[in-house]
Amino acid sequence: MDDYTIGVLSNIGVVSFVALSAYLLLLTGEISFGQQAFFAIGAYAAGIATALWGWPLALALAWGALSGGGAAVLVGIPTLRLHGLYFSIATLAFAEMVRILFELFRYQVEIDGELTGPSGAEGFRNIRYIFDHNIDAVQFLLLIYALLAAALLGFVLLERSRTGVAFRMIGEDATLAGLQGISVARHKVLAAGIAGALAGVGGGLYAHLTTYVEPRIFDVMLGVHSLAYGLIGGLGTAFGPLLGVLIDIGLLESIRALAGYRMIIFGGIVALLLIVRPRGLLDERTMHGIGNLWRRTLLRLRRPGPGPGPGPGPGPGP
Amino acid sequence: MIDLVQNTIDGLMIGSSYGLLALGFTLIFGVMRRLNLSYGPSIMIGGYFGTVLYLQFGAGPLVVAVAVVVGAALAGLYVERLCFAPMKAGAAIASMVSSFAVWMQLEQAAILVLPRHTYAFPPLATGAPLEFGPFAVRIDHLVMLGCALGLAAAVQLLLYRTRFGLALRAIIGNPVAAHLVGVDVRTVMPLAFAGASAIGGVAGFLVLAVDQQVTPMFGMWATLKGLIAMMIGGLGSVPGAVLGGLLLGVIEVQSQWYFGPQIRDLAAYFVLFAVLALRPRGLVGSLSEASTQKA
Amino acid sequence: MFEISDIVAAYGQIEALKGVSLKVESGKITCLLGPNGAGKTTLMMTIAGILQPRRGSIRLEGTELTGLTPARIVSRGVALVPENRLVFPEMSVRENLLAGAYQRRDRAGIDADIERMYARFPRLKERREQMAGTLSGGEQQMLAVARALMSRPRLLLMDEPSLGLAPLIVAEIFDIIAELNRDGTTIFLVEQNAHMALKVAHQFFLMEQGRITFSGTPGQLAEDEVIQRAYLGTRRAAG
Amino acid sequence: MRPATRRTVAVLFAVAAACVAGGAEAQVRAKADLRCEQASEVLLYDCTVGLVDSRTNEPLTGLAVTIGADMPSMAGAHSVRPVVAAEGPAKGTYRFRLALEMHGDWALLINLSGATRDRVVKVLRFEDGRVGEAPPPRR
Repeated sequence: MDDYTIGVLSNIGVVSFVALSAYLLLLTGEISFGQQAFFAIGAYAAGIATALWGWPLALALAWGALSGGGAAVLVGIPTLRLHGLYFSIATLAFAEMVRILFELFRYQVEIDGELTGPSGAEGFRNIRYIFDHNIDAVQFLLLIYALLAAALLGFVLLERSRTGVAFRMIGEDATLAGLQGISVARHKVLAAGIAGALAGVGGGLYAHLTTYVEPRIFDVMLGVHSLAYGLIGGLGTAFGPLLGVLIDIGLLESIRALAGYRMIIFGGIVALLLIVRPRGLLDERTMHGIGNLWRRTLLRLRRPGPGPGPGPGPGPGP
Repeated sequence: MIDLVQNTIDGLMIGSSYGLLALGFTLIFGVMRRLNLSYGPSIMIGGYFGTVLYLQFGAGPLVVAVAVVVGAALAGLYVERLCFAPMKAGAAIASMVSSFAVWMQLEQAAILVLPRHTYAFPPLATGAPLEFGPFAVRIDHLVMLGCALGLAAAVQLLLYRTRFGLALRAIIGNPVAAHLVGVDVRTVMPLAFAGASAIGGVAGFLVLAVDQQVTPMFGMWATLKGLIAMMIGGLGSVPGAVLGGLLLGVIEVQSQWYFGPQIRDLAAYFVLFAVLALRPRGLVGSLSEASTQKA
Repeated sequence: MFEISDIVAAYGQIEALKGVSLKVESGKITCLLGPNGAGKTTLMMTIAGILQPRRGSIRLEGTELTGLTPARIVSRGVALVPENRLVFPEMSVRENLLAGAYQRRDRAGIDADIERMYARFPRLKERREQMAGTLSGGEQQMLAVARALMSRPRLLLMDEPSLGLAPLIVAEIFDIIAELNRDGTTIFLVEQNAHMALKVAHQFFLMEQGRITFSGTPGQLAEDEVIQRAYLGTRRAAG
Repeated sequence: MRPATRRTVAVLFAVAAACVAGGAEAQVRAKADLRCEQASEVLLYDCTVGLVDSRTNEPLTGLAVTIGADMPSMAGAHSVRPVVAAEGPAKGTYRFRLALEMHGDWALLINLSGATRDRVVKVLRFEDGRVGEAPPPRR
């Protein structure tokens, strides 16, 4: 693998965290334009922890997750009773406030004879943990994907858990979910917190991957992109947003030859895709179909019968 | 005190263009019940169209103005045909994301035509500011305010005094019932969409002419300003949009004067967040129940 | 004469109408009864052009209506009073009536018709400048009927006009239906309230699971059975 | 759900901790001096970067240097495939040519490998015929 491929893959992995973060809120029925804020908070928090406080990376990433999650809970409470567009715009306003606050945020310490730390709009350079600790690009790539795998495992477990069911129920119809005895407020804040923590981890990884962050990176563009990933990849599974990121960055990279026209082509492809599949490639129905196919295959494997086709004997239950 | 008043005057002038942006936005949202993120970029395309005429053919302000408005309307129509018309019912998020994808397209198209970061845009009106005692008013600001208020009044009249306006309000109120009384929804919707984009185009022309420059970033700027003003004022009402815009303008100018440009933006978003958290429907009531539905 | 033949309509994979045929005679009140989910509202929406049928034909006085836009269907003389009324909530009563005449261009005629509606529904006159969303359920139903009449329909479709209304108001609505019919309007009515419907109807159909299962005149079938089948469907009624 | 969350968090920490088990030794820190000017064509820039050890100010020679570029306001959406720099005539200088997609602020990621591994980030504003320090964003 050359450096370039490693770089692209690392980017895909890191951005997937924000995409998953936005996806989790989509599950509970809310469209957030603001997950980039928690990505930013995680990036700054983790970057400060290693670069200024000399913390180990693992602790710094956990701190980034905690900061992102904490901030998400704090903003989740006043926005609880907002829905639809109102919620979306409130998250947008919050995220932009966070971005502007980072433009004002200065916290520099002299490290190795150089002023290091966030410096307002100029950004935060020299988050050099991976260089100081001889972590090479492939190792860091593995770290990103290990954490991503852990997050996905968490999602798979979540989808099967009572909480996951509650999230989807709230997403379908919050009032109905409330009537079923689900504490809507608690679950919404919980979802916001988990989503914030996910974005926070991603931000921490991003800061250490590029060694440099600045407030402009975390503007609305990133937020809407992360929302789009879930929609492109599909809302039926947590792998949907990942697929979305892969398609976005992967496709953009692969049609580089088209230089100036690639955004026009890519934008058109996405728009057409959404006409045909408004809930993305891996939407709920597709995932249901895949699930059925999988169960049928398992059934067939377990029962070495007379070749393909529905044989005699007990079929799959209703 | 003089500063405070002068800032308020300037804020109202600038805010009038925000009000127009919000007005176009809220019409699209009311009719479609969907968020058109490509609203600003459509206006930007209009701005680029005007700029090309200005730079290459030396077109005058009036021709440029018409070009911006027509360009914005055509770009809006393109967005409607690609992102809104073919979408199934209930695919509101898909429409929104799709309009975002088209935003990318429009931005790239603008860069392809004019690759530099900024280009000159013809000024609206030159001349010394008018002085009223200690206060001064820029002429181009005055023209902007006049155009904005005039257009908003015209839209209000259109909505409440014409057959087309009746059709629009019927669709905003209840699209199924609009079908049932015989409104040709499939014709009115794209017309309304293009018209709303054209209103945005007027706002875009005014702002660009006051700034005397255009950049591809103008698209995002216009979407954000329109969105903020619309949400502060409350979805789905003409006075609400104008009021939200004026308020946003005053907040911006005051906070910029006293605290600088970063605080200006911070203050705008803070007010937006506070209005949503405390009074989610915005300051002025809405034209329809529909506006509470999902984006 | 209004004639529906072999209409098939579907939501996605699910066929809601499985070949519906029926005839509505001019100048009469025809009623369609059936349990929830039988496809009655789907049929109404299909006639009005909101839903497109997979196949089949709908003809009014011999003119084909299928494939036309809802606006065209209104201008051909068919008006639907939809289920749950669907008034324009943030428009005044007067504006709702104006909207009902959207397809018409005769200003004077429209004004005269609005006055006629006010005469027929005095309560609407009292509240003419009030926002329709603030009216009571019964008033909204009257407004919905008046709005539909503003297009001067040859055929008035009504989907569950009694839904969610107090018994006194329901009786009033059915009086109005009978009165409209006496004035010469053909009415095709979907109703859950079989008792009331059978009182006014000249002819009725039973619809179960997307099919017409009975057609006749009131009295042809014992009211008990009609009611049972209208509410519960044949299967459960038998079991 | 609770145990599931705990399990997830535990896995997360274990993996993270395992990956961090690298030695911490002071590395050479590079300092970069970057200059760019427009080449023959629009959006094409010739750049020279001078690299020195930030502590000793010794020129850093014999490194493999690649440069990536990203627009901070559109990270990922507008980026440039990394280019390899050639060591220039002066000691510790490296020259490369950038083909950008549009004017505006670009963050150049200067990656060093070889005897020293490091990354230096420089943000510059590229305009028609002019390259300068990026002032703070206006709008």
